[in-house]
Amino acid sequence: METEVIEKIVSIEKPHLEAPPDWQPVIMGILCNWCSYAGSDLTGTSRIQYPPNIRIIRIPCSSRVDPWFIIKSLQTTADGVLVSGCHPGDCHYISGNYYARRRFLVTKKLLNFVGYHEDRVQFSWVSAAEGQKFANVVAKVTEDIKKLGPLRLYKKENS
Amino acid sequence: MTKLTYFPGCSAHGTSEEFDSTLKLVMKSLDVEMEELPDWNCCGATSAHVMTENFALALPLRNLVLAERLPNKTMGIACASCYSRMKSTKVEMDSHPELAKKINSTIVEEGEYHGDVDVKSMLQFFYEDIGTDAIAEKVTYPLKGLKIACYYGCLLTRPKNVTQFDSPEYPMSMDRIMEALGATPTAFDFKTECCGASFSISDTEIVLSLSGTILEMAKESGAHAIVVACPLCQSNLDMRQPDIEKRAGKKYEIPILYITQLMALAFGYPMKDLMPAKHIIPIEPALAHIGEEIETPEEKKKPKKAVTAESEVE
Amino acid sequence: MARVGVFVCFCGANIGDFVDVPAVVEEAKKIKEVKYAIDYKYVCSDPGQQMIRDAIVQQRLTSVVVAACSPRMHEKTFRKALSDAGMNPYLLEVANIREHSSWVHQKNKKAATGKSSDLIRMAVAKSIANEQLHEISVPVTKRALVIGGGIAGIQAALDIADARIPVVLVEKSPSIGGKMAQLDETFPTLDCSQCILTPKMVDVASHPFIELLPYSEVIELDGYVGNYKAKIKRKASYVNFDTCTGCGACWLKCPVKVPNEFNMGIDKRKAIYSPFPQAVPNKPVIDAEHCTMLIKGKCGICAKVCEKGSIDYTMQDEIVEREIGAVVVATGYDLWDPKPYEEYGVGRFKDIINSLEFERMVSANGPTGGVPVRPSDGKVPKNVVFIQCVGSRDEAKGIEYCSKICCMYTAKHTLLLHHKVQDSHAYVFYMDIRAAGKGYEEFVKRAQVETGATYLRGRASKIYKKGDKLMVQGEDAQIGQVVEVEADLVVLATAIYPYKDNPDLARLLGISYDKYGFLSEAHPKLRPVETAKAGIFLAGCTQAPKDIPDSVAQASATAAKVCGLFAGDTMKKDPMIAHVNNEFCTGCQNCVNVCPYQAIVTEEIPLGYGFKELRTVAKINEGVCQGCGSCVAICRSMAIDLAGFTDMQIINEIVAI
Amino acid sequence: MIALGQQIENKFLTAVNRKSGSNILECYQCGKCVSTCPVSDFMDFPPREIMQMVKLGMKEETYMANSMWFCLTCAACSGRCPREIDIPRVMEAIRHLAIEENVNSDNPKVKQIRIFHEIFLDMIKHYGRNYELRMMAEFNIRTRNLFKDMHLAPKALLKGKIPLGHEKVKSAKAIQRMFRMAEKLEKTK
Repeated sequence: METEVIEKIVSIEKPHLEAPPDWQPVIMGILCNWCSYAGSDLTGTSRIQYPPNIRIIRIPCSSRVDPWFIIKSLQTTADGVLVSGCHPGDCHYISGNYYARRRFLVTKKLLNFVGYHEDRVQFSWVSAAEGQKFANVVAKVTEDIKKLGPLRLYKKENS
Repeated sequence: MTKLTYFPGCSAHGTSEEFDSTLKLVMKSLDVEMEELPDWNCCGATSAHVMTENFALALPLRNLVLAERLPNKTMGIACASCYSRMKSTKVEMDSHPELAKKINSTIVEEGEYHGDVDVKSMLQFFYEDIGTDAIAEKVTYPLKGLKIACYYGCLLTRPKNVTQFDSPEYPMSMDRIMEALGATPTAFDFKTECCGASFSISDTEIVLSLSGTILEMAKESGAHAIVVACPLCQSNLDMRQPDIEKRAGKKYEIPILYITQLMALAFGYPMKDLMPAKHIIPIEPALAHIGEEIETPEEKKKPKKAVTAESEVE
Repeated sequence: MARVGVFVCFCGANIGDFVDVPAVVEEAKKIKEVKYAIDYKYVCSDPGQQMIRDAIVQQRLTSVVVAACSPRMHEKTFRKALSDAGMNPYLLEVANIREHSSWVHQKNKKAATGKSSDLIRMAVAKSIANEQLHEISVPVTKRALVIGGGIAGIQAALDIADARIPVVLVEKSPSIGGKMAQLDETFPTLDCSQCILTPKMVDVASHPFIELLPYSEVIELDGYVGNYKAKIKRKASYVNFDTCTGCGACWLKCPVKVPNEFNMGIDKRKAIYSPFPQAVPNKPVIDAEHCTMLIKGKCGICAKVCEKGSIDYTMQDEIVEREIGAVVVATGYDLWDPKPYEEYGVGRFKDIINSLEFERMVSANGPTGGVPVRPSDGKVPKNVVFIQCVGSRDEAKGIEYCSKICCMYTAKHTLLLHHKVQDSHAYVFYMDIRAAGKGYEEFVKRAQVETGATYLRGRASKIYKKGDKLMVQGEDAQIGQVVEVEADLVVLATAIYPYKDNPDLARLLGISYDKYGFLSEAHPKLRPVETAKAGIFLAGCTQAPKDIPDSVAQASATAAKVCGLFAGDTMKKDPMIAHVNNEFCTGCQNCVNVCPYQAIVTEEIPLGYGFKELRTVAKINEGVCQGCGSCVAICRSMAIDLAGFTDMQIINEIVAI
Repeated sequence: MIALGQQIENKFLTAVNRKSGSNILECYQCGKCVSTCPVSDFMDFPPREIMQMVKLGMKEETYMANSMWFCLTCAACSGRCPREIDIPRVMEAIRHLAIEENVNSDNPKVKQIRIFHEIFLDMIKHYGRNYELRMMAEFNIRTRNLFKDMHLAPKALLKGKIPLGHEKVKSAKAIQRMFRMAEKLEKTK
């Protein structure tokens, strides 16, 4: 069992070590409308610069994130996923981000189990006022994913 | 038969012999078997924690570890200062396991600390483990007519998170025990003020001032005597009372009794067992009030004619 | 086949300088579904919008993507452009290439251009799955329920009723008036509380649009915004209010005496009583806990003396139902019980009273005829110590927050004391004087100068008894010395604490409350009057400590909210809410548990296929659903989807790059 | 005058906070501790002022104060502190920091108190238990006040309040070893 898992980790994560020199990762950013999306807008209006690897999807609340979205992203287009919601206690929908946090932890365990590195998917709290924090989070996630290299296995070979 | 590990403390073998001996009598009457902690050491009060950090914790810890060797689950401590050092060390150790390990390393030979012996002051033991009903049952000579100011001092009920016993501001456990003995506790607002014990030797001026206020207010409350459960309080209030009187320019002449002395008296032991000679302020005049009639406050006389507790019908 | 139109905005130089807009347009044209792509300097301008409208008609577009600023900025503008051109406005998608691309990658034009193209691809992919959505209209019952008949409830009820909207005002005690009725004079103008309050109370009783239900409690609330149904328990008063004239013969003759709640227990009332002379309605009720007739079946004096025969010992509690559209909660506050302050001897010393007891004593209609007296011996006190912040700002023994009004009413109390007992002196232990409010600082100054009250900066630490005096110890930090005041009477400015039944009421209404029991507003700054549940509003101290002007202001604000809600016959609502597909729903009810708004209920539907049996499925109340999507993600059988953010739309976005 | 604004970081505050386990920044200067403290009249800076001095980073002045030496550890203040600051432990922390940094106050009272504690500590180190008469005597010798409390001695001795005998823990060696180990621990951390 143990060795099986390790083998899987090797089989999913290993190939990216030989990434092409001009490779840039794609990160799927799934942001809640009320806090994190507004925060990312503030990053823009404040002209704070961050790496251009993130592609942002707007959803009403982090509790809307179905694990399917994360898995589908890793399976198709993305090398990493960032989910971001309101700070605990600040949820626009009262308690949605708590559900999101719990669901996310389970999803992450599952992904680790099948061999994804734990930095592939990350979670953060960014409020509508934290423009700088959003830039920092994106920079960190991009850095992490760059270290891990591209995610090829299980992807359709069209690019 | 209840079993109890007994930690006497340095003064039990010195200034507070009457506490020690009456305690043993009372325990006998209450059917409690006391076993003195073998080879106990000083708890460090009041100097160890002033000057050192680890040593101040190691001293009580050694006693706690030694106590775990005995089969008894509770250790009763006579002196309030010892109790405070011991209990706060126990709380500190139980809430910080890494610190406990660290301090434990200084007393490897004595063994490992597990934290399964409870630490109680004698007052707490009487009130919680014996109970006022059981105490009242043993009374053969009720102390009716004796008005008592119960003085707890600072360390028996404070700090609250350490002692976890009674109120830190206006405790009533000793008052309840006194009622069980037939005595009348007075409304004494200074029952938890500090007597300044830790400066007993190094700064007597402070002691005289603090203990003076306590005597003044006890007298004000109409008490014949003050009852205490700590040797340091007793020696401060008793031995220094002449000095306090000189400083204040008035006479108090209020004897300071240990709770166990009054219990022993009420349980039928003769006066000489109380070792009256040990007291600087003579205790006999106060105890002569026993048997006097105390007028009941007026509210209690009123007959109840109300429909429920709080309403009344004309 | 989808026909998508893409409109890329330069936003002047904002996008144009950092993104190669023409290249982005060329990229967009390569997408299969894109039938039309064009750039423009300012798409949000009138000509820009005209361009969209023209393209929709000429190109027969099925959806529109605008690549410009954040959708939080101009989504509404572009949606309107779509509907002006006869297209469903929800077929619009916005690609945020300004905040998310040009502004944040200003040093890397190539990457910004590539990213912008990706964002357009995602938006196009999503828009293909967009569906036509229509604003939801919910019918509205134009009647408001106000819970609590204190000054906040009274004000809310009057303001709503003045807009010719019917109001049901529910008050748990026999009379409206609340805490304000117990006050003597009010800061900062010292006008008599009763004089300004009782006219309003009378207005409530006589208002044609207000139904006053005294001695009643709300026990159930069903439904959703605009369509609530409330069950109200009318407690048995044993007095027929319709025939009672309030003559008072009954309570004069009643032999049972009970501590008078209105006077803080300082004197006694009878078992049949009206709480105070100016009560509205001025009809007595029988206190069933103390009436000997109701307990033992003996007495019956009140029935004998009542000329109208209004007394009915057989009366039962009655449940009435009212259909309402909105609720205003104004349950007010209780005084915090200072019992934990053992160092003050609370409970041991009779001559320590709280500020409301003092207020009753100095009231002209109070139990002591307007003169403060010592409860222990009835003497008029000379030295009175006022201790502020008892419970307030004390996380160890009380509560963390500042009760807001104590500094002011203590200053007022020193003035009242000065007026009632000329040769008295007030000592005030305070920490800070918080006198923020119109005329407040001036009032404190007036009190200090006029009365000569001694203000001592520090928390009192101990009170003990010496003879028949109370000795109050504290530090005056201004001189750095410990002071001891010999007091005849000590008045504790005890904290404001939320009304004790607030948590129960909150559960019943389905709204949230904080750790103390204050009901929670929807947003601490921008929605201080609303709760998270649509159609339920808060007024007065039920939300946080407030003085009278603030309570009245918030009450009027709730009235404005209620009137706004009731402005049309129906309410318009965003259509982006969840829907259940009954085909797939297994009835597991996970969604019921996660919904923060209790918007999901279950219903029984026929099993189908000719079977007679029923099966349970989830049903979403579209009036209540706010569209968060919690239920969508929790649904295992994928029976629920969220309009505007469907699984299909989001997956399309993910795979589009 | 106290010159402020020269240092951004208040290392003294950090040290006191860490050692005491309380956060002094929470103190809002209500003064309840001062009027509660039975010995605040004897202190040159009562607890409330000590808190502010720590907040202002006045290390030297705080070390030279007698307040933490006069603290009786009676815990009356901490039981009433609205911000739940463990004031006796703050005092203890300052005292230990002053001892660690070898700052000696020249206040005669403080000197006396320190001598008392040193004698007491020596006694425990050597015998494992405390012996009151000897301690009194030694204190009087070291403070050059031979006749202090001497009027009490005959009465107390006569009444058998103070025994002339002397007790010792059987394993006094264990205590001495414990002290050495504890001292070592103090230095290593």
